[in-house]
Amino acid sequence: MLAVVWLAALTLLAATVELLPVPAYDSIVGAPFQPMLSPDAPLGTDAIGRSIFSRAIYGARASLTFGFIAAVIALVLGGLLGLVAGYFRGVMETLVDLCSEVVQAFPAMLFLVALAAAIRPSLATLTISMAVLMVPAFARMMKGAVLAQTGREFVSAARAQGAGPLRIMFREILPNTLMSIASFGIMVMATLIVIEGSVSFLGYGIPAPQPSWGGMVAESQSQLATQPAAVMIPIVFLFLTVFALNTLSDWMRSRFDVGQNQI
Amino acid sequence: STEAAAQSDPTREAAAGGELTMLMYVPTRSFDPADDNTMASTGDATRMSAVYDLLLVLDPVTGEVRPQLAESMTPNEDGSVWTLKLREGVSFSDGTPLDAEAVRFTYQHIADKGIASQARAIASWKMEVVDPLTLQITIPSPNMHLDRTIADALPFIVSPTAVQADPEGYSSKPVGAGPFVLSEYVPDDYEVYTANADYWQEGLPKLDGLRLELVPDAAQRINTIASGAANVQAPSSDADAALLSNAEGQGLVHFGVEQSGGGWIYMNNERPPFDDERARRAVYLALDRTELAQVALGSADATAIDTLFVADSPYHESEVRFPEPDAEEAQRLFDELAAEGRPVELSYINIAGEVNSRTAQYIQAKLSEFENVSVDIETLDVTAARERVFVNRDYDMSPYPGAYKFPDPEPGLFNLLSTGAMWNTTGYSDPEVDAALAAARATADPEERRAQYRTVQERFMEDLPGLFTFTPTITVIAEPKVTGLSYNARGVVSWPEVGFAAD
Amino acid sequence: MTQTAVAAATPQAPATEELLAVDDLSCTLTTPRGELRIVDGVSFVLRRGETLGIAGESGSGKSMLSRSLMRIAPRSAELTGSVRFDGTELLGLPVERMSRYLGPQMALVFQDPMTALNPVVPIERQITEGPRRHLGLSRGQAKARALELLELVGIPEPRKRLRQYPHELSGGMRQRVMIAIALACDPQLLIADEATTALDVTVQKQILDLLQEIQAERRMAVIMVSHDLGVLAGRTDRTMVMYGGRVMESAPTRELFAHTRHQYTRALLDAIPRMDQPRHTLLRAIPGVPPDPAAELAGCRFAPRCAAAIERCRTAVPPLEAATTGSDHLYACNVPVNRDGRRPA
Amino acid sequence: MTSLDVVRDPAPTAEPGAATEPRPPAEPGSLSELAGPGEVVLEVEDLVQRFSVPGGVVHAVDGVSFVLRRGETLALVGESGCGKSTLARSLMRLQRPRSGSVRLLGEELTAMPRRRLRRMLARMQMIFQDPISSLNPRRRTRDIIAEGLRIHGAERAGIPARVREVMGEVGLDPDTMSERRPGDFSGGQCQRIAIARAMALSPEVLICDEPVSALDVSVQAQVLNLLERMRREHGLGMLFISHDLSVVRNVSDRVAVMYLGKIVEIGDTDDVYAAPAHPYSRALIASVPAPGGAALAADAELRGELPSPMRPPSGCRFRTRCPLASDRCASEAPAFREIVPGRRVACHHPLIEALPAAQTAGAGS
Amino acid sequence: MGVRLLRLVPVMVLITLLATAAVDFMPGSPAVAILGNEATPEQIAALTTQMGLDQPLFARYAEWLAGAAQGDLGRSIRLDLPVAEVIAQRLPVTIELTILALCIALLLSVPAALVAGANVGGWVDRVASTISSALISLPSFAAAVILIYLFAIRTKVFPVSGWVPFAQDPLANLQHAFLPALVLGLMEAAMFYRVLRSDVIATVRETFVLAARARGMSKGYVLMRHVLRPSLFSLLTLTGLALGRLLGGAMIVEVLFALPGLGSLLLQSVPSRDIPVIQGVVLVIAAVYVLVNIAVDLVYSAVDPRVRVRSAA
Ligand SMILES: Nc1ncnc2c1ncn2[C@@H]1O[C@H](COP(=O)(O)OP(=O)(O)OP(=O)(O)O)[C@@H](O)[C@H]1O
Ligand SMILES: Nc1ncnc2c1ncn2[C@@H]1O[C@H](COP(=O)(O)OP(=O)(O)OP(=O)(O)O)[C@@H](O)[C@H]1O
Ligand SMILES: [Mg+2]
Ligand SMILES: [Mg+2]
Repeated sequence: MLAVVWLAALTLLAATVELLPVPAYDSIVGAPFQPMLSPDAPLGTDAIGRSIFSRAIYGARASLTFGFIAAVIALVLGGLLGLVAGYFRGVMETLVDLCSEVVQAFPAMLFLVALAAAIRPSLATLTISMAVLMVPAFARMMKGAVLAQTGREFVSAARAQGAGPLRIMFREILPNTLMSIASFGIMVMATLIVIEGSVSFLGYGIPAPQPSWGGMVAESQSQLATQPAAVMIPIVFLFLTVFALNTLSDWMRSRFDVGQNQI
Repeated sequence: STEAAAQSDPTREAAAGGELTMLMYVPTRSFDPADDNTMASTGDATRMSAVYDLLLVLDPVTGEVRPQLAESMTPNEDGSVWTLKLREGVSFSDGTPLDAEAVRFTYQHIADKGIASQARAIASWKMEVVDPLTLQITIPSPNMHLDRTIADALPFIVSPTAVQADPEGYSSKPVGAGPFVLSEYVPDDYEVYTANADYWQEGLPKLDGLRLELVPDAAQRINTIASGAANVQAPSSDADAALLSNAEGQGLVHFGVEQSGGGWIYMNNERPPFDDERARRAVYLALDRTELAQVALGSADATAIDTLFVADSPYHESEVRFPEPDAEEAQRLFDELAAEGRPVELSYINIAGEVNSRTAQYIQAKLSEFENVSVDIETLDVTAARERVFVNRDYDMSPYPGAYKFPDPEPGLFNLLSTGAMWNTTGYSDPEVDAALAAARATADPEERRAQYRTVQERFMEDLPGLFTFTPTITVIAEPKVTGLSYNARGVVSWPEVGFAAD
Repeated sequence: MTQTAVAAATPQAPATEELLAVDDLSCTLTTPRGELRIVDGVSFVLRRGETLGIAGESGSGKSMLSRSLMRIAPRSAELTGSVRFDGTELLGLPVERMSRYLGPQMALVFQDPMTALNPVVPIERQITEGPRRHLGLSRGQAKARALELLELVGIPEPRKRLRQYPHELSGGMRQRVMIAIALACDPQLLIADEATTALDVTVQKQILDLLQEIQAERRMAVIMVSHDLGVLAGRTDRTMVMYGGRVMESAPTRELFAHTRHQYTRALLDAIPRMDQPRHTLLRAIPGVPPDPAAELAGCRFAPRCAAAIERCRTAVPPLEAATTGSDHLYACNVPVNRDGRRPA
Repeated sequence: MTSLDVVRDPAPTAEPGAATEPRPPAEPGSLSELAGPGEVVLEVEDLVQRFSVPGGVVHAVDGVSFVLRRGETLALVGESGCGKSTLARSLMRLQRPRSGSVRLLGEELTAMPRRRLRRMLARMQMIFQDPISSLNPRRRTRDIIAEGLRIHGAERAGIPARVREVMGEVGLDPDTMSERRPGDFSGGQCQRIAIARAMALSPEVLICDEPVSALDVSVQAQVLNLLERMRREHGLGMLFISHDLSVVRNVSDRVAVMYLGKIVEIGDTDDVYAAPAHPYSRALIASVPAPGGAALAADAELRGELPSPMRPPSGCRFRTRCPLASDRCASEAPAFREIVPGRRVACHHPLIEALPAAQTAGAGS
Repeated sequence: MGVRLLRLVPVMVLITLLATAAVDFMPGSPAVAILGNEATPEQIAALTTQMGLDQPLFARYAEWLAGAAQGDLGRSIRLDLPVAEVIAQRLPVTIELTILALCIALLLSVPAALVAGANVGGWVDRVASTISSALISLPSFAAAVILIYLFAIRTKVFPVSGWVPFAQDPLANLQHAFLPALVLGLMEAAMFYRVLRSDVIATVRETFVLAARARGMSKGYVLMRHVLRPSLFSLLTLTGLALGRLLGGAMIVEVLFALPGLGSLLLQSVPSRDIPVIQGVVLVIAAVYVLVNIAVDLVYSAVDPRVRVRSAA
């Protein structure tokens, strides 16, 4: 599985980058726009003379932690909300629907731009705000999955056994929705990384000098005609990562579906 | 660029006719000069120049004032009363005459609105219409160089009739005496202008029409011109070398005029760490400003500003220079400050944008090579940054958007350095500098002025209140066939002569 | 595609009457689990006007057999053997020519009318598309024919129904529509694959009666597939019992029930509760579960569940043959049920 | 509770006493059970269940009353959509009934607080039609079976032993099957797990909603035998829902025929099959296809289709399809009355009055 | 349907309130934005009072809401024009872009998905699926950068930026709209393709498709007449979502291509704290979103007769 290899390698690099003999992301290692394979900068240098490789790896760290943590927070919160809303219906369901409608109809970019100005953007604030933004999506998705599961006979069977709502939600319904919500989570993680890239590209994301793939593209975008590498390398990193995550999510879903069919 | 420039001469005379499309950076805010507080050539000023023409023109290199709509502007002997004489027979496109009353009305209008940078100053003037073509202006503190302020910041005159007819809507329906008349305006998109048939200069403007289009992204502007969909981009002062070479690569030409002044980064002299001269000096010594210029402009040929005035300027002092980089000394100063319990920990308020962002990151990266110094970059949008830096003065370093230019030290250098002056956001205050600036303002004698400004330059190099980076250049990127381009010190195009080469 | 001589395997078929001759038909599916032989060496002959019942448990390959006959099995299916329809070998026909047989020559009625009717297409088009393609009818002619057909299958207010969608009809009506669609091009052979399984007993009876009526009227040949032996009992000329893709026993229906020979058929009959038994009678269940088509079995497919199985059953496949020459009661069993072992009907 | 040898020597596939043994004779014991009116374990009175759907109200169950005695199997037959499942679900309070009463072992369930109800449900268990979907695909067999015990607070240490015991009882091998998940099993095995799950709680009432209709005929017999054994060994009262009249004939002591939300006839199975009193019962029984099935009286044939439960016909609900319908049927809903001892019918023109009570001939032969 | 229309109200109120609050929390008031660098605190205070910005957020919002309810969206601070006029000027661009993008997306995805779904594992399926996975993983800014590089810088086939109104020069208009619409369309096409393909795969397995084949219908006929329509539901939902999203302005693409649409209007209004315009745009976006979703429900019933009955009943 190439996707897993790429993700694992990237995660490993990102996690251990301080121990590796690569320059810091904000130190100048040479003249601007050094070509590939120069000493200290295997992928060349950017407009300021920093190593693109270092920055791409540190950017991976930012993107991966951001995407992962935001997705997990949103998954847990949204999952629980959706579980409750899907099982009890009523007011909770209306509320979840309303929230998700509001969030979906609200221009996310406006929210992020305003947020970037209102509170000082940092990886943490960005993570939390994106997580909050994604909660309704998970809630809605979970609600759908729960509704589908609640209609299945084994839930009735559990109730007929005298199981209470908590037991049914967590023992019967939740395990059956985990795979689909997890694969959705991975897809959302990919989406989040794209959003982070876009926000950073517009200049409202992860604050400089911390590298972010979107920010790296923006910093060199005007040199696209003369220095395509500086623009394309972060795009390639971003693309491969998102591609790998999407592939992983697809794979999980297809596994899940097959499991479903075999039953 | 030399080759391309050689093939086309931007000042060569244009043939009559044709329609020119210029790409703009900044969306149109208003066509009312009373609403413009920046006079930026990249924004409304260039548009207004087409509609209103200019009263006086300030030469970008020599700092000389040339008459345009006005015939002359002269002071009395101490510079407390100025007389503005207007040309005969100039009228607005609505047919009403551009006379002394119109000028008075315009300045009063600006003062009343209270938005333009000179609004407060005008409020203290006494204006008197002596005869239909003569306006007398009495100013509270003598200034031998008010004509430069007028040429620089108050060159546009509105039609009083039009303003009074529709005060609400005037900002989008301007009436002036310029070479062009606004015929279509789509906010945030484009404007179309047609030649003013009654323009006061015979045979001008050259062009039949003008179209100004908004394209905020720099690379896109060049690509658009290269693709033939536009002819020229608005003059700007932060020419990014990568952009220029990109333009060259696509067969475009660019013209530049170097000016005194430079890319300018405020340092907050009113609070630690930069209330200490040593901290400011240490930053100067730590940075390699040439490298900074190269990174910011994205060009290996870029150079840093090394004197306040360019060599062509009468105030150029070749030996009064910015300090050379000296890492050891910088480190020593940082250590010294840290030892005194005043470590250099600075918050850098950055304004979103590519050049700004590179500059900030270069400074951060460079200073991070030193001990006892740290930089924390916070990027904000223009308005938020403005509130932080200009209103609240809650910053340590922050870039001036664009370059700070003074073709003549009046009024630019005065506004920048004298205590409490309009643009003195650094909070710099030095009695000696204040005195020298005031003395220079009060005299018209070139030698006297030169002496006073030498003192100012010497004090500046001692105190280093802010960080000057690269030399500003008014740059135009255009198709080779565009010609007749000239601009004032602000980089505002003088539209009448602009046109296409005859062939 | 291997082709066995047709004539040899079908001694009991008078050539003139013969409509469909199937010889050694096998259907093999390639799946991730391996090659599955879903239909394994099925041979039979069907005459005009005759009704053949095919019985067997779920998964015994009944549906795949019907689909193989019409060559609408999944793409991964490989068919071998021979299917001769009215003298023409179908298995080698080009797709386009084969599709000309579907409708005017042979038609299929599906088990679940809800899923076999397109929910978003009005009844009218589903009935008329066949005649328009195969019989070249105009729009108006086809509509008239559709009305006729709906009346034939006993749907009240046919004009109104034509505009309706399947979900607007009840289960029984949907199945009638299915039959109307199948009859639309006057097929010579109608295959009813569990045509009544999804229906209530009362409706099932109506539909079966309807089918019988139409068949008699048109002298159609019918293959009636069902897992319910009861359904086949009164209504077929001949019954074939399938298990694990193979034919276990094949005999004239009366004979099959009266003189069951195969152990599997016997067990199946015994496992079904009967109306004439006292209540709470324990049934003779067949132990174990139906075979997995992926499992390789050397001998008789039923051997693992068969109480009477002997060693030979597990090693060699018993051939499908008659006990006495000339008899048309064929069975593939080493230890056939004794004639006196049968229960009173 | 169960014989130890079953636990020690489980026979997961071979049904003892089924295929290997000769068919046992009809059991006289069951008759005696029926004869002496046993203890009433479930008593349903005038139960009503309605659903509001866009466009109207579905009268799914409309005033159903019956009693179920210990050790007795009551079968419920009727066409698809007549409300059988809804009735079952209402009894379990999976859907709270609109009105009426359900008394389980003398306790009223309809108004019972949820907590108590849940405890009460241990005594009444249910088996669903689709064996596979009624088991959680993500849980192991032993967890599924133990779930009820855990819910009802059985002593933790005792649970595994009890699970093994029940698994043995239903013919599942505890050693090889405990750890596997429902996906690994066939439909018949899944239904055994479902039965084990229900039996683990030692209920007194078992409701089976079409427990065998999704199974193959060969496997169906295994499950029917198992249920029969459970009933006999544990003295269960069983409500057996089915549309297969042959199966009903085999398993039930009494049968209730349901039509469009109402029970139209209830009585001893043998009697009803031999001489149905309601025209609908007769039509149903006459439609059964079987080798040597019923010879059908022409007037038993039904006309038309089941009316919509949203707009049930006035008067007698069956009148639109009834060969005997009269004007009275349209205006007056027939009372559900006892016409002979042990037999109640809701019909203005019951067939049984026209027939001599002595007629016994089995339909058909 | 009525219920859904009622939902419109709280959704729109919540969204506009949220937008107002978000911009309000940003440092730097409209007064600062208007007055520029050299403004004195007194000037700012005076302008703030003059514009009524010293009132509490809720009071200001309530006032705006009251106006909006009567159709008065206020006046732009930045452009000094009525908000309705500003939006009306931008809307055609966004609408055209949306329509073009959706057309591109549907034209690319529907045939590909139909063929791929009917022949899983075939070459069309393999090629189209690979492309769609790649496109889905490509952020729109990256796609735009790459397309600009290829089509505008390298080959100069299309103009890079700007906009020519359709009425003015239809050909130039299409040229300007094409690249941005392509970027948007490709993104949506990838999503559409995936969803439609999997639905087609599911439909092809349906018995009624087999039944149609059993009637001797040709493969193409079966695909077009029996497979396509029942497979359209998820695609419809997605198209509705995309329509709502695109009509709300595709910000990045509009900014990158300098298109005067709603998205770039919104982004341009933020630095100048042009709250009335932001409120107006967000209101339009929310209304469009909710209305489009209602419209999708209506289209559902056109495609699926079963829905028709359910909602009519
Ligand atoms: N597309 C397929 N891929 C793999 N296996 C298949 C496929 N279709 C059918 N089978 C397998 O082929 C066997 C025979 O299926 P078939 O549908 O012919 O049985 P049947 O006798 O009609 O059963 P039923 O009574 O359930 O309709 C089954 O084991 C089934 O799992
Ligand atoms: N939750 C519900 N909401 C609305 N209507 C329902 C609901 N449950 C059942 N119904 C309706 O109530 C009627 C009775 O349904 P029920 O499932 O009880 O029938 P059944 O006799 O069990 O049928 P089958 O033999 O098909 O299982 C049907 O018309 C059904 O559509
Ligand atoms: Mg079948
Ligand atoms: Mg049911």
